[in-house]
Amino acid sequence: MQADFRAPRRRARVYEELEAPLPVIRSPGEKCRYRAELINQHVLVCHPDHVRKIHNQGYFGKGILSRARPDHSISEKWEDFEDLYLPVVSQARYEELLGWAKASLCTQGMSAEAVDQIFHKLTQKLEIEDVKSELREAEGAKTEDGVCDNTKSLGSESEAEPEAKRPCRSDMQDLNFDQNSEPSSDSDQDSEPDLGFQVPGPGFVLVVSENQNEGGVREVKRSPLSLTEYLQLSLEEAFFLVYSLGCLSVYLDQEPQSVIQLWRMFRSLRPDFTSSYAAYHHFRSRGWVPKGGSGAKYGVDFMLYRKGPPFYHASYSVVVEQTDDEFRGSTLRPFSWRSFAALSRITASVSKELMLCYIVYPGELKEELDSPVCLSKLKVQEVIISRWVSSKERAEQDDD
Amino acid sequence: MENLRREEQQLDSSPVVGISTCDSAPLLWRVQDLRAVRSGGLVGALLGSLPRTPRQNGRLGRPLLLLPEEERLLREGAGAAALPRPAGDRGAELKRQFEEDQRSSLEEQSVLALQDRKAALLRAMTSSLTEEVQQNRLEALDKNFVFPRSALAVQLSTARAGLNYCPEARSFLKIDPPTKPLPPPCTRFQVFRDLRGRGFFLTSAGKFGGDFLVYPGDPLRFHAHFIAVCVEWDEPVRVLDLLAVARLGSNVKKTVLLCSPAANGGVRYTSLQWSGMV
Amino acid sequence: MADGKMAAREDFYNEVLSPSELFAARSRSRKIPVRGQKDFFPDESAEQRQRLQQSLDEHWSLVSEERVERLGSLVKGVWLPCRRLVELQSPAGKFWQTAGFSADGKQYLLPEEALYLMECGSVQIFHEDLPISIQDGYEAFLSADTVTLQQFQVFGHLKRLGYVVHRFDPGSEPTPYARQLNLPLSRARAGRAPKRRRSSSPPQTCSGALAQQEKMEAGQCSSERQPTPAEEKDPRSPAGGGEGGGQAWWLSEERTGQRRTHSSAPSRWDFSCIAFPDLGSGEGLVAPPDPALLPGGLSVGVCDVAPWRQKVNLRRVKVSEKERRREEVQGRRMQQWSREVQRCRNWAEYQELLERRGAGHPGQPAHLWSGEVTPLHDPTQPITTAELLEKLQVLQPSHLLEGASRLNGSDQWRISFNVYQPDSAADFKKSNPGRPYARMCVCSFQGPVPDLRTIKQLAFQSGDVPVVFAVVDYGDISFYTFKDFQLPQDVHP
Amino acid sequence: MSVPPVEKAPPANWILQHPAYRQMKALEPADSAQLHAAFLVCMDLTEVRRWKEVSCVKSPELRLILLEGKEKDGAPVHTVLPLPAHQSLSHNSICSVLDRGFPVLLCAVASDSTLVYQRLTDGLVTPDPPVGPFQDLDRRQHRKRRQHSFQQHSEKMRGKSIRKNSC
Repeated sequence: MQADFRAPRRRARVYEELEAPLPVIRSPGEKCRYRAELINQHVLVCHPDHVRKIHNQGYFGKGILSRARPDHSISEKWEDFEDLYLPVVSQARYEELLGWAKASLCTQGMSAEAVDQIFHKLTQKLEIEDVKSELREAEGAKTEDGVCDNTKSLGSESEAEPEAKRPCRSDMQDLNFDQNSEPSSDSDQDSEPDLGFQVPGPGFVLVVSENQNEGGVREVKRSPLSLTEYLQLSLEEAFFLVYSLGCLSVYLDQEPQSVIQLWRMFRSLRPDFTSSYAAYHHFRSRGWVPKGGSGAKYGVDFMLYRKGPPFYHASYSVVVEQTDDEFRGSTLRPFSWRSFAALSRITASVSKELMLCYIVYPGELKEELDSPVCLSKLKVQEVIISRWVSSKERAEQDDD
Repeated sequence: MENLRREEQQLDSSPVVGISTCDSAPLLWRVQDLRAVRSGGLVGALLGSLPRTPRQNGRLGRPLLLLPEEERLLREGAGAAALPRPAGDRGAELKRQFEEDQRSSLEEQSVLALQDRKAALLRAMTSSLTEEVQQNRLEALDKNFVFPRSALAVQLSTARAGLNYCPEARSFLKIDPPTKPLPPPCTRFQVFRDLRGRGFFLTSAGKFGGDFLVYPGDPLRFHAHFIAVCVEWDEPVRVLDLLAVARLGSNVKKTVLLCSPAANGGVRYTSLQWSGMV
Repeated sequence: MADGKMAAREDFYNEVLSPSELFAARSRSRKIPVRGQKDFFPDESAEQRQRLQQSLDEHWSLVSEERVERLGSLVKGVWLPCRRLVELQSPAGKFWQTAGFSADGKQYLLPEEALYLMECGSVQIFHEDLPISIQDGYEAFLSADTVTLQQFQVFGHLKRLGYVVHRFDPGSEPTPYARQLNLPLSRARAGRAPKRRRSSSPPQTCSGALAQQEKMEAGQCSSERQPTPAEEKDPRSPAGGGEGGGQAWWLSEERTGQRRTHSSAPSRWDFSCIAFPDLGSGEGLVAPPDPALLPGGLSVGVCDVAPWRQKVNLRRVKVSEKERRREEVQGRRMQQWSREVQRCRNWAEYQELLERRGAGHPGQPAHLWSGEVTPLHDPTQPITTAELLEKLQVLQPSHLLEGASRLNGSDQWRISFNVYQPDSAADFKKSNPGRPYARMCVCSFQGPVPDLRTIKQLAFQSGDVPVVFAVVDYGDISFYTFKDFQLPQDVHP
Repeated sequence: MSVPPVEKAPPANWILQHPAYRQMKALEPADSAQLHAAFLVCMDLTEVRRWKEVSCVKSPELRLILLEGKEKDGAPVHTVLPLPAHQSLSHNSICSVLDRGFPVLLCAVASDSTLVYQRLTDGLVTPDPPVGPFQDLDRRQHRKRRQHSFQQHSEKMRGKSIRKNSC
């Protein structure tokens, strides 16, 4: 008996256009290679350009400081100040950031002297005109050649942001420079910052001292620490970008990992990775967007979206199961009717459908599981579980 | 809570509850037994069609199915015993008794029916009629009145004990509750006993993804406050499962209660609620 | 005997109504009092207590009410314990349209039907010339041999809602084998889109039924291993698609192209040009092989195999099962390693390929492209989304009936009832009930949930009628269906 | 669009240099995934939710990193238990965190860094009553709507709808 397909529900308000369904090139000459790092068993995309592309083209990952799209800013409050639109931070917060920046530099082995030097520059009083010209230059560098340099990139992310915010989004820039060089916004596109020191960037904040109640004293300062937002990919998402699209390189301790290395590593990190990835891959290959993080909110493995979370409400809550070719257990999640009842109720209460996605393993598959090539040996069985309502009466019985 | 404890004490002094098993399920049939367990704070579940309006599921009638925990609690308090099954042959005498009962019932109902008709006739007749006319009509009714057998109202007894033709049910009263040793209590029972001991009413919470729905008073009048989930003290629980049941709890505005029997014989409870942090 | 118990004796028969009570019961109300709103906190107030008392009074008056019927409206039945049936002694009532059966000129009710009708006040059942109580009915009629209490709970629940409920008889259903043969037929009759069948084998003429079944299975398997061309594949749209609006968005996405081509691609080797050494003929010398087939820098001259031939061990090499399997796996892995490698005709071409793959290939990082497993898609190649998705579809989709015929039934999971819609009850014919609306598999909430095997078995057994799992949690019954599904493909340009 | 310089070593990851991260690392937790989870939760509390006095401690029993903090100045201290969503924990473990004496937030961290907080409290915490008398009215209306859709979906029922409010 086939379950009917229910049309996904469009969101009432959609604020964006679909940039591309997946991060692959559509015409010759485009480039599409991204980098991620494996840190503490998790995959992080750090480069702002990569973050933006990977997220906007297929809705992979989640900003570690945001609810979904990586759009964290140093402050939620922004203000117009002398024709500049700047994030507002309190004096205390500013000092906290200074402290962190200092600690960060010290732990990187920088001498106290050098740190002091940097901090002297960092905290010096700024003339508003200098700030403006610096920002103009940064903006100019972008618009002139239409190239997003590594160091200036996130500005272009602001397409989805209010126009006025654009200039000062640079506070999130991941600006890095040699400890000996000046903090500069010089638009030399080719000089790639080499050293990995995380030091103050040229973003600006509006520091408001709190002791005066009438608005307080406002002063433009360099933002002492830029917590560039990273994009965290689930293991399934990362492996899909690596293996299926060939567009992501995952580095572990500066070493790029091969497909097979990652497969083995992810399998060792999560025993259910093979099944979970198989399901993920299957949904992606059907053009849907599976999100593991949203699944956690409902106690399931994935939520499935048509097109992407900004456009449609999730259609399915997915629980991944595995069976042998006799279709028997070795269940990933010991299910009882009790857990079914809970999942079914939760799913129904948010107008989604509960899907069991069985990954069927053929017999005699041992060594082959050591490579993603085994995916072609696996079968996928999707099953929709729904409550059968025997009458309208039943709708009323559910009251505690 | 205070009066609940009192009710419980009453249960101790009330007569033994007769449990009949059907397909190994513990069922209660006699109204008296149903009332006794309810006053002891045990709710059970009604399974049968309601005599008054049988074709609906909104409200059901006897029998009352006990949860295994409820049955055990009754047996532990020596408040219940299994009812014996009826013996094979019921003899010709009982049959005669039944026929005699029916005959006398027909007689009696016939008299009642005639009275009814007379009363109706009197109401219908206006005072304009002379007494004589009225008298004639009543006499005619008396003479011609027939109460057909098909009009006889008969009882379809719910409980066997309600029948007069059931000697073994009577013998139940003679037996003393057995004092068989019970197997060691399981987690669910320990939790049930503890929560009941705190005055709560409990029903099965399967449809809410838990073990028990926990009510602060009789479920007839109160909403449930908790969904109790029984887990062993050291049993690993998947975080995803916790999230699912906690989410469900917040959907239905109830606190999810993790319940585990502790080493000291008590039960440890942890409340799980939506944090409001989204 | 304890005194308390003696006192209780007086109440013992209070459930037997006196003739006057029986007479009065004829005119009693049929209404159910409406329940008021519940409270959240008990506050020990007199008001709350009074409301509780009122609710309880209503509750007990409903629960303690006894069934009283006019003898004339009761159908009389007799319980036949040995046959586990009730034989009717007076003409059946309206219920006969949907319940009961006739045999040898007599009318019978199944125990669950009789019990339900007793509860409805429609029949009075006698045993040994005495009427039996509802309790007697539960205890005598319900057992593992007839229907269980839980099955009866489900039966009663559905009957009370007006559904027609009949026992499911696996014997009256087409056997799995028969159904398999009739599959396209029955589907067509139901007017639904045919489910996909992968068997593309020509019509079988084999007479042996079993053999034919085996062949069909085999045909199915082989066609799975070797995917049929696209036009023979299913259209990938869920069955029943097209009903309702807003669903057309995926239908236009007809799959094009083949998933794998290696099996049908002609071999790159031209064996007419490759000389194989002839070791069998008398000569002890073997001509040098074509240098193009050898790795570079290796020169092989004329080879004298005569001494070697003397040492040849003609005994079969003993290979353990484990070793053999490992070799097989390795071989397969090598095969899958790359189609491109297979296309290389000689060493030089292979090295060229390696070079192309390695650093020599611009934009292709070695860590992804020189290992034994390479990405499915080359990101330097432009591709449309549809093509890309096609390329990514490496997992094989399955459906519930696939491989279901070979599964043996289990005792634990059985379909209990056929269920027909309430609105069909008016012109329902027991002799020709038609296609059930659903079939019920009754299970206990405390028991296990069905695994895929069970879902497949029951789906196969039930054919095109949905199987509903009726899960009984003491007094609560929940119904769940597990339906086959294939997520439609959704391509965004 | 320029080619993102994949081959060149990118700047060091600020997570690894963050003072809070280093503090946690110094506690030598048994499981680096839990360390990562703890750091993400810590950043969420400090950077996004702006909690006060957030600090990290190690639970000796569980060998896990716990966080402490206040929602705002003057608010009660909470213990936060960060845990990767795919892991399990026992009631025993939960109680050992509760036994620190503060109310506990369990924060499940999904592998893409999605956070789901749940409040854990020792003992029985009665839920808040539904607000106002209108609540029930709304619910009933809502139910009617649901009923309607059920009717569309499935079957025409016989028998009257009888209000049943509970078990």
